[in-house]
Amino acid sequence: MIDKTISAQQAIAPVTDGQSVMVGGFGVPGTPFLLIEALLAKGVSELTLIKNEANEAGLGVSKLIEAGRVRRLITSHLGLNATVIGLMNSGAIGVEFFPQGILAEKIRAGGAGLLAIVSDIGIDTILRNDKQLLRCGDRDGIVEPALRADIALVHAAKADRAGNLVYEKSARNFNPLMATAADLVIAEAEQVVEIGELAPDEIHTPGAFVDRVVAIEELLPAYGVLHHHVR
Amino acid sequence: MIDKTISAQQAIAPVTDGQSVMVGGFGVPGTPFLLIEALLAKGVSELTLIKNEANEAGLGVSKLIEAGRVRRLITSHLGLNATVIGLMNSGAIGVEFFPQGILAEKIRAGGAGLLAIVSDIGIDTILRNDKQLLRCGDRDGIVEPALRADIALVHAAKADRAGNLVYEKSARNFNPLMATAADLVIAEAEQVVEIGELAPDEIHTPGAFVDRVVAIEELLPAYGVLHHHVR
Amino acid sequence: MSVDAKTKIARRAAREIQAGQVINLGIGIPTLIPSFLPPDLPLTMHSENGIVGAGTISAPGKADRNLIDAGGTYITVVPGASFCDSALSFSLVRGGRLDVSFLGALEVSQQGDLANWIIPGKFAPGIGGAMELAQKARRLIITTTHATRKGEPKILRSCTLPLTARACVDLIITELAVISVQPDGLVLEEIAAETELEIVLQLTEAPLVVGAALKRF
Amino acid sequence: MSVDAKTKIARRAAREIQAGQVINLGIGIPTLIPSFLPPDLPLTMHSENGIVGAGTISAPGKADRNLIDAGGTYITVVPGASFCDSALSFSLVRGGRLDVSFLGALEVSQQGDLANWIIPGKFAPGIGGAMELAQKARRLIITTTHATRKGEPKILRSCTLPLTARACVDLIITELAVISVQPDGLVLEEIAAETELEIVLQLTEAPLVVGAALKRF
Repeated sequence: MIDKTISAQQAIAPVTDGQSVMVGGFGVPGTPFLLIEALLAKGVSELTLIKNEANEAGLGVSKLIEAGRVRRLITSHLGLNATVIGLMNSGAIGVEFFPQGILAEKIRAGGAGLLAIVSDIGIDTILRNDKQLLRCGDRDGIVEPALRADIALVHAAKADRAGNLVYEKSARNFNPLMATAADLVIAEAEQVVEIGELAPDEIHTPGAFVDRVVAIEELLPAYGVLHHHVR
Repeated sequence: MIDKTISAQQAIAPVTDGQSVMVGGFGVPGTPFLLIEALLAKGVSELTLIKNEANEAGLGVSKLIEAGRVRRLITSHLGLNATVIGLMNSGAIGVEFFPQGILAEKIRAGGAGLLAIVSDIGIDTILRNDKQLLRCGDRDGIVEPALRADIALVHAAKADRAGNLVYEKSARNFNPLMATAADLVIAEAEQVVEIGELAPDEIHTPGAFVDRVVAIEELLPAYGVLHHHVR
Repeated sequence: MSVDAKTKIARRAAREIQAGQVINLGIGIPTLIPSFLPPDLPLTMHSENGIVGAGTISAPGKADRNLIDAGGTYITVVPGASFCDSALSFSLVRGGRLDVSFLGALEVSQQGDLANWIIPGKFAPGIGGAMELAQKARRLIITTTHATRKGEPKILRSCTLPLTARACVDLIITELAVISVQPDGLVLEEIAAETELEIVLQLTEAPLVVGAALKRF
Repeated sequence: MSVDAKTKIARRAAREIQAGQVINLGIGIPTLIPSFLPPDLPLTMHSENGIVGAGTISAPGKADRNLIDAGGTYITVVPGASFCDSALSFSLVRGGRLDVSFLGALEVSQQGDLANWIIPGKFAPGIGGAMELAQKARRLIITTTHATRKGEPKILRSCTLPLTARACVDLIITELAVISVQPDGLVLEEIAAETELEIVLQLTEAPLVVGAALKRF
């Protein structure tokens, strides 16, 4: 039987300085904190990080950024992370913003082996500046190149040993997209089950996309409820 | 509560001559035979039909084509339907072929509100002729416009009254894509359940994409096993 | 902005929602809208992070670590809800399945242009879902205070800030007025019970046509 | 083509598959490959219609109306299988996750060009998944008779038919030979036990470099 399970440390071992790393999650849900900790511990730097946001100060990918490991961040919104906004404003990291759904589509297109997508989002805004434009019928579109990474780190609720993944609730978000869009896809899972235990119609990411599976032995506190967001 | 259930006849009532109709299915699995029969009974013509293939002679969408209701067919492969190939060769219908996954992406892009996708599939073949090309970095791409339709007919194993859909096994295929890509989306379902009965993580198509739900009271013989394909 | 103003805007905005619609609530004032909706109104609330059928803010002590809305608040879902990935979530928006989007504004122009995502050199946290929501919702309703904290108009002849989307706004709801965006400009449809027409006109830079049947709200 | 030839090709092709690979089997000869695989070889069989983990042909009387492969045959799935839509199914192919694709051929050129989808004016059933499989599989293995029914070579200096994809073929397996596509041309790696080198060369239009360690199969 195929068995892709491995320790977090071993899973992350191939990552080297200067690589691009996609990280799933939208806020806390779906952020692979265990893999991020392993990446932090490994000490690689000059990374290009691709994530919807930068988590919050002191949490998740923000720790990588605060530790100076990230040269460039490709993201959608940093509204909840004043620390990273500060690092951006000081020039400590380069940040490239995309509309959230366009970021998702760029990543998806990378996974789908497309060269680019063409959309009209932002066509009447400053986003069109410096972008490749394309006339499509009677409309102008912005050409957005597909986005792939060397490494993807994703978080699943369940995985089997073959890498089939199931996400839970709003922890799905960017994870299934990134799980298709990197040369090395590493998934952490809260529960790892035997092959055959997941229902074929309910699997969100087929195992063929996933290279390594890391079982989360015990949930770090980071995975918990952020009390300052409880209303 | 939202209740989108309706009879097949009423569901199909808005379809008019000359409209474009996407039909889910790959072979028998996922083909909405009941809705196709309702469309046939309604008698509209000059349709543009979008389907992976044309089913087989005497079955499914082939009945629409054989009855002269289809002016143009956008498809991927007709290898199992010599009748429709004959109608194509005689000029009775116009046929436009796309690589299967590119057809899927075009439909998906229509549903995603994109203008186009850019891919390198077929770039070294006659497919590049007459296509809009785009230089992406150091590669040439073919620009494929997004594809939407007036109507989408899809088949689900289960639906709830709000239009949430769950597909079964290889009957999923083009259905979830088409369910996002038409102005009026009509889903037939083998089982219609109450709102709340489908697990939120296991729904393949959110009800917000679906306008009308038709319960299949009794499966037509067409839904059954095609004995000439049993090996 | 006073709590009263926010409440007033949210209460009035709630009246724009019709049974069966798919809606998205931006951060800020729009998140207050649900408290003013009839409890049995069938609705589908979309959240950009992949929720179709968002519910209410989670009860004290009941927060689910895997269930937040796009603003980070712990929420619940309603019966019939589903979860999807970020691509499908925005397909719903860009594909034309979002009936109404409620967003805040820094500036709105008389052509219905919206600026709400960046103040160059001062405020640039990113884009998020704002452009797609503004540009692609079937109906875009802006909920905002009528003027800035300094008393400067936010409803302008032309936006001075970089746009979120051009000609996207359908209705502007402030604590003072309800203004619709028409092909030939802005129409003052309603004014607040406790204000005067002159005050509204004074705090609005864009020309306002006073609607034929000006109502109080 | 004799059953023996097909069997011979499929049996030899099966030896190209390694444990853990993701493979796709085209229609025709490739569908015969599974019978020659070690039963415990861990593999993931992809089918274009949205199956990752296809199994064997369904047992008599056990056909499931919702479970066919891309060729229309009723099949089973293996433990660990999953279903997906047609977009994700081809993301797997175009995104580089398909290790080996086996396809038939009308013509193959010495540059590894493949023609297998159209004979203008005679045979034009469409494209299906062939272009994507040919162009994007990490390794493309062609299983085909060495010559046409009329005895004309199919392995040519240049393809005469419209291409499926350019420079895509890695290995050609026929009933007579195993030929690899190298940067400087075709290399004859193996010849069938019951044939002669001269026959192979005679039935091949493209120049063949005879491999240093020519084996029999």
